[in-house]
Amino acid sequence: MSFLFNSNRPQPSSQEKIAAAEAEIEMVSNMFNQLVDTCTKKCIPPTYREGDLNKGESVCLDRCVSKFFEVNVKVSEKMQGEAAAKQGGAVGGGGMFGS
Amino acid sequence: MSFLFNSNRPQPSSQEKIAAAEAEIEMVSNMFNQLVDTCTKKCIPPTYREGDLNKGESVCLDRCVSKFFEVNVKVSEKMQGEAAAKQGGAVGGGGMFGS
Amino acid sequence: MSFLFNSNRPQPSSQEKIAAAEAEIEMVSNMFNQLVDTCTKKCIPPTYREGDLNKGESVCLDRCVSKFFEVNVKVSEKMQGEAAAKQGGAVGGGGMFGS
Amino acid sequence: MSQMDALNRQEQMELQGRMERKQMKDFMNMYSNLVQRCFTDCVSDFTSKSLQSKEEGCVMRCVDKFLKSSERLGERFQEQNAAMAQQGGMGGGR
Amino acid sequence: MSQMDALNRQEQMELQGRMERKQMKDFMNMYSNLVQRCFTDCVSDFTSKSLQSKEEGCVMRCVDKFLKSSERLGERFQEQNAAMAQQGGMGGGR
Amino acid sequence: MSQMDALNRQEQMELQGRMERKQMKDFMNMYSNLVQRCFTDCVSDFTSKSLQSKEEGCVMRCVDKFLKSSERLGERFQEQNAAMAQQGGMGGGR
Repeated sequence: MSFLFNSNRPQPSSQEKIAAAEAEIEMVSNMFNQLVDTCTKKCIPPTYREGDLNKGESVCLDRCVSKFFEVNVKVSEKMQGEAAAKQGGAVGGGGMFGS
Repeated sequence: MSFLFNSNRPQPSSQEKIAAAEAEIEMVSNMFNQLVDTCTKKCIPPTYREGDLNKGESVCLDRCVSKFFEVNVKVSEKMQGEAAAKQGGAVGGGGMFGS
Repeated sequence: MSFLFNSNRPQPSSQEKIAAAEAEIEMVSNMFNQLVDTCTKKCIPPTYREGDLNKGESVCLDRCVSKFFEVNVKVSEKMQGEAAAKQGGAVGGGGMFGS
Repeated sequence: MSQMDALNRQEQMELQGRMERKQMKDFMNMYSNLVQRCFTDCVSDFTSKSLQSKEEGCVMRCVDKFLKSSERLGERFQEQNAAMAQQGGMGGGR
Repeated sequence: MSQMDALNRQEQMELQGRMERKQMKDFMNMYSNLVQRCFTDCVSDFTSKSLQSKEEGCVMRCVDKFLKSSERLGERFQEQNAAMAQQGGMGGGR
Repeated sequence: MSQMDALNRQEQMELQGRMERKQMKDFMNMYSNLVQRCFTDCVSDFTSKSLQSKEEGCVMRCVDKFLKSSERLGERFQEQNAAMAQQGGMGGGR
């Protein structure tokens, strides 16, 4: 998701570099947490007749991951397109505290 | 939402002043995020037949913002009333770690 | 929930000790927030005909707390069992950034 | 809390500072959850832009009930937590 | 914001740094909520591993609509916030 | 991660410290989501104050299933992330 972190500043400080790396890891980690939440809701019925994943659930989870990545690519492309259309301004979306 | 930040201390330190300002901004920002979440759930049906907002959705969103602010005013007045009734103690609500 | 915080390091620094204590408090506080969320959803119907808790709601809340603790004990025992089965490795669950 | 005993005076003050910030954050979260919940449950008519008196009454009772629930849950939670600590089980006692 | 006036130059810079980090975090949260919401509403067929064109269209319109909603809500929010500040009510005005 | 390469030794240690705190926080979140989910899905009878054996069984299977799901999702996620990085697409590869 590196499009989020294109900084134009010449020499980032140590703290800025750490913060950027941290943000990048957090982005991936957030995405994983959302994936777990979304895909278990889609694929695991709330009955729990057995503790193991059955065949149908397993296949559903695999496909859900695949589709979730595809959706992420589509959405991020679209957002980049929008940001570019606003001529390269900071990606701000509906942000309230735009500088 | 300044009622939340009435500090009685005489001379706040730099860190305290920054933290207070930060908390105030966060409060507004939280409120906005909740508003987006609540009003899109109320006003945007999950069908997405077109990407634009139609007339009905737009009007619903506008009214939702208006009502959301009204509810915030009512709730904060009520909470201030409750806090005052407990004779000016810190606004603690159901907090677990009251000092 | 002290099983989470068994550090093997000999002499924790001040910052580590504070962070550990903070994490422990946060764990309890998280658990309380989840409890409030879960038990009000289970016990308080969204109609609000009166502002007071009626008898049925009060009793339901009390029992909900009791069962919520029991579930926490069961789940944490199970997770400890799983962690022990993986011979005492760090309790990592589905963590993505295992070191 | 088991590990708090081991903190010296200065560490306790640092921890307390953080806890105060956390408490404020928790309060703000509680407040916005409350607003969101009562709004969602009580306001569903968007044919006008001001709150109907019926909706307002519902919101007030909702807040009332939610605060009373939280208070009751807090009491029960602390009882259980204390009981648990005595048994030396999960939860870590002071 | 009422208390920001009281900050000196250095404090304002510190605050601004924190706000930039917060803004990035908010953007990431907005982004992942958007993905989760549009995925949940538009993707329900797990008989194949690639997105159907019908699903893709739905996701694109969902994103579009959500961004427009957020923008509109942001405008209304700021109007209301400004109006409130003038009345000296809740919300604290600049 | 693209930008991590640029960190020097000391910066990496600082980052690692933050990641450890984040990992603990993530674990706690995962744990409480798990409890909340299994509680919500399995416990609905409040005519008694102790867990019924039927409920307990359901909770145990729910935890089991959830952990297995997370593990499987984690594997797939890393595969996809690696594939994506190779294509030089979104996600930034090591």
